[in-house]
Amino acid sequence: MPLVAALDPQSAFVQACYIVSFSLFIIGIRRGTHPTTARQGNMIAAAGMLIAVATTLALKGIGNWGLIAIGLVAGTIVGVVASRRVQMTAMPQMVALYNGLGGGAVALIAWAEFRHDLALGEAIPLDAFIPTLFSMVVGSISFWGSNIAFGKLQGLISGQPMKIPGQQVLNALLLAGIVAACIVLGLDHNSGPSQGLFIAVLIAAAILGNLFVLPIGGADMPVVISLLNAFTGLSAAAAGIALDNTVLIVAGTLVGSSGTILTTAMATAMNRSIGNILFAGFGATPTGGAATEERPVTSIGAQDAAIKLAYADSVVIVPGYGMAVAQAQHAVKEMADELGKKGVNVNYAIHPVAGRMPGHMNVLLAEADVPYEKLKEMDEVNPEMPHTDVAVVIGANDVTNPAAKDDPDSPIAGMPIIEVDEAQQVIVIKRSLSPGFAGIDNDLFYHEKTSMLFSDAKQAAADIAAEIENL
Amino acid sequence: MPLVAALDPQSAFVQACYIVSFSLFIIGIRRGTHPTTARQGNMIAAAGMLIAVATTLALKGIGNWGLIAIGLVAGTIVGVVASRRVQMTAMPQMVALYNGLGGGAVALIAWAEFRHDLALGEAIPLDAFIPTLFSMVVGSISFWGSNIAFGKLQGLISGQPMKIPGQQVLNALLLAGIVAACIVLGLDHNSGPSQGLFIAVLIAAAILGNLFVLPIGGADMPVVISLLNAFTGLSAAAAGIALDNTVLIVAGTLVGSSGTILTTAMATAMNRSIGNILFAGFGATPTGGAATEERPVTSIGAQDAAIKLAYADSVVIVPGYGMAVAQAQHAVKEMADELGKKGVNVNYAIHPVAGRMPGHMNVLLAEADVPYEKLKEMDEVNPEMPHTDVAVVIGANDVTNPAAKDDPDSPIAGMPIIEVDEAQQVIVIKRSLSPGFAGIDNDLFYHEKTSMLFSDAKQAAADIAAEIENL
Amino acid sequence: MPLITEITIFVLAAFVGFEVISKVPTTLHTPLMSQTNAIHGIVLLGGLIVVGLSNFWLDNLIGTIAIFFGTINIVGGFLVTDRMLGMFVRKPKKEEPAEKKTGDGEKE
Amino acid sequence: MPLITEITIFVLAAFVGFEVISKVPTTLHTPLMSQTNAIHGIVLLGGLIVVGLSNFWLDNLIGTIAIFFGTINIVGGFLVTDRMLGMFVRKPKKEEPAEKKTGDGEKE
Ligand SMILES: NC(=O)c1ccc[n+]([C@@H]2O[C@H](COP(=O)([O-])OP(=O)(O)OC[C@H]3O[C@@H](n4cnc5c(N)ncnc54)[C@H](OP(=O)(O)O)[C@@H]3O)[C@@H](O)[C@H]2O)c1
Ligand SMILES: NC(=O)c1ccc[n+]([C@@H]2O[C@H](COP(=O)([O-])OP(=O)(O)OC[C@H]3O[C@@H](n4cnc5c(N)ncnc54)[C@H](OP(=O)(O)O)[C@@H]3O)[C@@H](O)[C@H]2O)c1
Repeated sequence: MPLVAALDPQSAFVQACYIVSFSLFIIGIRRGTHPTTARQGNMIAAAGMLIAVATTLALKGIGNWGLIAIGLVAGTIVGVVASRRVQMTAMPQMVALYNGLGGGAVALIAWAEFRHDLALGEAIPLDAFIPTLFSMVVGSISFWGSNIAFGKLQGLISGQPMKIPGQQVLNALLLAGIVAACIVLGLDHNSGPSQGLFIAVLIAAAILGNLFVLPIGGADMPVVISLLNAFTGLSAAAAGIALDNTVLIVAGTLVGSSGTILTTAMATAMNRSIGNILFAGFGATPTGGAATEERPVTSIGAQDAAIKLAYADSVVIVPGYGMAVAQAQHAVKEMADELGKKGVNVNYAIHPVAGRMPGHMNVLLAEADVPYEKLKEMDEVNPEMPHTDVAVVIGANDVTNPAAKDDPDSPIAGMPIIEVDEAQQVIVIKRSLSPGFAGIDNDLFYHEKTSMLFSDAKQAAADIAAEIENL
Repeated sequence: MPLVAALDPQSAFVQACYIVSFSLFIIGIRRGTHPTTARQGNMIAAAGMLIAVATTLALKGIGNWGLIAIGLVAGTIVGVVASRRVQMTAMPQMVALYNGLGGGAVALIAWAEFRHDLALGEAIPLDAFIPTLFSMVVGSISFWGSNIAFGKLQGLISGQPMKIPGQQVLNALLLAGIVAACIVLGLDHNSGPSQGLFIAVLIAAAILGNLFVLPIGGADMPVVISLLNAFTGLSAAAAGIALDNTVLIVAGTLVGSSGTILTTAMATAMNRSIGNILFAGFGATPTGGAATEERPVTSIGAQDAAIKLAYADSVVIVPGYGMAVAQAQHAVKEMADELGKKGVNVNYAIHPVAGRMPGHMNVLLAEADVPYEKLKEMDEVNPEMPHTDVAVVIGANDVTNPAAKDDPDSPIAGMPIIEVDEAQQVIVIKRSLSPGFAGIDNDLFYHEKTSMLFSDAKQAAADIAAEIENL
Repeated sequence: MPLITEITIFVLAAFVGFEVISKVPTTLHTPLMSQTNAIHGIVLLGGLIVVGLSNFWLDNLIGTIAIFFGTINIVGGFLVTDRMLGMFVRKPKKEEPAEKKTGDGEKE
Repeated sequence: MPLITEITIFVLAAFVGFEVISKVPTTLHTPLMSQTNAIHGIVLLGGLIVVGLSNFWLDNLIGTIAIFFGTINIVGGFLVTDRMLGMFVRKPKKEEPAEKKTGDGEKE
C-alpha cells in the first residue's frame, strides 16, 4: 500500500483524530433535529466515520491489506446496492438487519480480541477482559435477536408470538448460566481461561437472542429492534473500552442512548411498559379473523366517497399501518392533489405510533413528496377535529380507536389517539372489519357518522382520485 | 484530624467520586430548566460539590488542617452572611463579585502550582505548564475585570465609559506582551522559568483586566460579567488539566459553556454584536439629561391612572430597569392585586433584556410572589397586545421603543420589543422623559394613546393601588 | 488508558447522547434509527485492528467478516438515511413533483 | 493523565454544557448565573491541594486565600441561588401571600 503512515494508536495525533471524529458524530446527530438540516447532519456524521476509518488504517503495524480490502469492498458493494434497492416501506426490516450486522461484528471482534489475549500467554487484565465478555454476550444476543426480528417483519418467520411452555424460566436459566460462565472465565483470567467455555457462552448467548425475540409478536418488533439497537451500541462501547479506543466508546454510547430513548418513547406512546412488550406476548399480528361483526356498518363506494370529499372545505387524512402495507402513499398524495385542485384544504394527521416504526408515516409521505408543513402532529390536529368536515382514515385502526379514551378496561386504554370521532364525517378505508395491531374491535367503524370503504388502500385512493377528477 | 482516609488521587475510587460529583452538577443544571425543579437541582449540584470537597480532603498527604479550616470557616461565614443580606435588586453586583472571587482563586492556585513545580527543581512538563499559564492569565483578567464591573454596578466607580486615547492599541500591546512573556516562560520550561517574569505576567494580566472593563459603560456590565464568567470557567478547566483533576475540568467547562451561551443570548436579544458591546463604549448609563423635550406629551396623575386601569378588562404590566432601581416590585404586585379584586385580568410582559440581567424581572417579581404563570414572554404577549385595554410600562424604556421596529437607523434597530404601542391605551410610569440605557429618545411617550405618569415607580404603584382601593 | 478514565468518557458521552437525541422529533425517528445504525458500524475499527495485526487464519476470517458487516452498516446506513432525508427536503430541480405540489400545497 | 485524554473530557463536557444550558429558559438565567458561580467555586479543590501539601509560608498564604475565595463562592453561590429559586416556588405555608394571590391570580 502506498500510504502507510504508521501512527502509534495512543499518540496524541490519533487521539485528536478520534476526538474530531466523535465530535462530528455528535454534531451530525444534533443537526438531525430538524428536517432541513438533517441531511447535512448525516453527511457530517459520515465524514466523522471516514476520519475514524482512515486514522485506523494508518496505524502502526496494520497489514493484511488484501483481506481488509476484501471486507471493505464487499461491504461497500452490498451496502450501496441494498440502500438503493430497499423500499421505503421495508425500512423496519432494513434497520433490524443492519442492527444485527453491527451486533454480530461486535461479537466477532470480542472473540478475536479474546483469542489475541490468549495468544499473548499472559494474564488478561480484568479491565479489558470484562468488557470483552460483555460485548461478546450482548453483541451475540443483538445479532440473533435482530435477525429473528428481521425474519418476522419480512414474513420469513411467522409474526405470531411463538411460545414454549416455561419460556421465561428457560430464558432466566440461560442468562444465569451465561453470567456464571463469564464469572468462571473471569476468575481464570491469569491462568488462561478456556476457549471452549468462551465459545459455549457465545452459543448460549445466540440461543438466548433467539428465545428472547421469538415469543414477541411481529407487531412489537419495532420496540424490540430499538432495544436491540441500544444493546448493540452498548456492546460497541464495551468493545471500545476493551480496545482502549475513545471513538468506539463515544459512538457506541451515543447509539446506546438513542436506542434507549426511542424504546422508551415508543412504549410511552403506546401507553405500555417495556416489560409488558417484551414478556407479555401481546403484539400478535392480526390473524384477519374478524371480531363481532353483527353490528351494522355503513358501507360506501369510491364514487360516494369522492363526492363527500370534493364538497368538503377541510379534510384530514389519517394514515396508518395499512397505508404502508399497501404502499399507498403515492396514490394518497395524488388523491390529496385532486382535492387540492377542487379547493379543499387537505392536511395529514400523524399519530406518533401510526405504522410500525416511530416516524414511519412521515418517511412514507415524504417519499411521496407531501410537503412537510402538511403533516400535523396529534396534539396540533385534535383541537381542529370538530371543525374538520371529513376525516379519511387510510389503513389506520388502533390509533383512531375511541376505546382508548372511553373504555378503561381496553388494552389500549390511556393511549392518546387521533380523535377522528370528533370530525363531522369519517371515511375509513380498509379491507375488512378485522382488528389492527392491538387485536381489538374498533367502535369507530359502527359509529353513525362513519362510512366504511372496504378495499385495499392503494386501490381505494386511486379510485377516489379518478372519481374526483371526473366530477 | 480524626478522619484522614489517605486516598491516592489517581485511584479508581477517587476518580469515581469525581465522576459522581460532576454528574450531579450536570443533573443539577439540567433540573434548572424549570422553575419547579430548579431548586432541587441547585441542591443536587451542591451535593456534588460536597462530595468533591470531601473526597479531596481525604486525599493522601493532605495536612495543614489549621489553615484549611481557617479558609473554609471564614469563607462559609462570609458566604452565609452575604447570601442572607444581599438585596434581590443587587444580584448583578453579587454575581460580579463572586465571579471575581472565582477568577482570583484560579489565578492564585496557578501561581502556587507554578511555585510547586519550580520547587521540584525538575523540568516542568509543558502539558501542565501551558494550562497553568493560561489559568493564571485568564483568572487574573477575570478577577480584576469582575471587580471593576462590581464597582460600576455598585456605584463605587462611575458607570461612564472611561476612555483613554489609544485604549484599544494599549490593550492589544498588553495582550501581545503577556503572550510573548508566556512563550518565553514556556521555552524555559526545563531550565527553571523565572518567577519574576511569572509575577510580571500576573500583574500585566491584572492591568489588562482593569483596562478591558473600564471603558465599557455601566449598563453593559451584565454582558461583561457573563463573558468573564465564561473566562473563569475556562480558567478553572485549565487548572483542572494542570492538576489532572477531572471534576475541575468538567465543572469549569460547564461554567464556560454557560457563560458563553448567556453572553450570546444577551447580545442577540439586544441585537448587538459582542464586539460592539466590548469595544464601542456604547453602554453609557443615562446621565438624566433629557433629549428633545419640545414635543407635547399627555401627563396624568395617579387617580386618573387608577380609573383607567380599574375599568379595563385586561391590563398588561411591562416592567423594566426602573422598577428594579425603585425596588417597586412589591408595590406593583399590590397594585395588580387591587386590580384583580376589581375583576381586571392582569398579566406581566417580560422582555428578555428588561432590566440589567437576563431574567432580572422574573427574579424580582417572583420575590414579590407574582405567580409564575402571570409572567408572559414577549412572543406570547405581543399577539395579544391589540386586545389589551391598558399597557402599563413601569420603569421600562428601550424594550418598548417602537424605533426598534420603525427606524432602521436607530441604535436599537432590529431589537425585538414589547409592542405596547399596539395596545388600546398606554400608561408610562417614569420620573422624566430622559432616555434609558441605549440613550435614545422614545416616540412612545409622545404617542396620542400614551399618558405619562411622572413619578418614582414605587411611589406611583403605591399611589395607584390606594386610589383603586378607594374607587 | 485506565478503566476509570474510560468510564468518565462513557458517562459524559451518555449525557451528550441523552440530551442531543431527546431533541430529535418523532418525525425524524426512523432516519435517526438508520443513522445510528450507520454510526455503530464504527466497530469496523475493531475489525481493522484484528485483521491488520493478526496472521492466523481463524482470526483473519473472524476479522474479515467483522469488517464486511461493519462496512455494510456504515455504507448502507448512511446512504439509506440520506435517501430518506432527501425525501424530507423539497426538490426544486425535478420539474414534475414541483408541478404536483401546487395541487396539494398552494390551494389553501 | 495524558493531555489528550483531558482534552477528550473537555470536549465532551463542552457538548454537555451547551446542550444542557441552552435548555434553561431566560426566566431562570439569573439563578443560573449564580449557580454556575457556585460551581466554579470547585477551584477550592486546587486550594485544598496547595495548602494541604505545602509547608512554605507564601504557598500557604496563597492557598488559604484561594480556599477562602472558593468557599465564599460555593457557600454564598448555592445559598443565594436557593433563595432566588425559593421565590419561584409557591409558598403554601405562609398564610399572607396565599391570601394575596387570590387577588391577582384567581379573578380571571
Ligand atoms: N409506530 C410504531 O413505532 C409502533 C411500534 C410498535 C407497535 N405499534 C403499534 O401499531 C399500531 C399502529 O396503529 P395503526 O392504526 O397505524 O395500525 P393498526 O392498528 O395496526 O391497523 C392497521 C389496519 O390497516 C389495515 N390494512 C392492512 N393492510 C391494508 C391494505 N393493504 N389496505 C388497506 N388497509 C389495510 C388493517 O385492516 P384490514 O385487515 O381490515 O385491512 C388494519 O386494521 C398501534 O397499535 C401501535 O401501538 C406501533
Ligand atoms: N437584561 C439584560 O440582560 C441587559 C443586559 C445589558 C443591557 N441591557 C439593556 O438594558 C435596557 C433594558 O431596558 P429597560 O426598558 O428595562 O430599561 P431602560 O431602557 O434602561 O430604561 C429604564 C427607565 O427606567 C426609568 N427609571 C429609572 N429609575 C426609575 C425609578 N426610580 N422610578 C421609575 N422609573 C425609573 C428611567 O427613566 P427616568 O430616568 O425618566 O425615570 C429609564 O428610562 C435595554 O436597552 C437592554 O439592551 C439589558
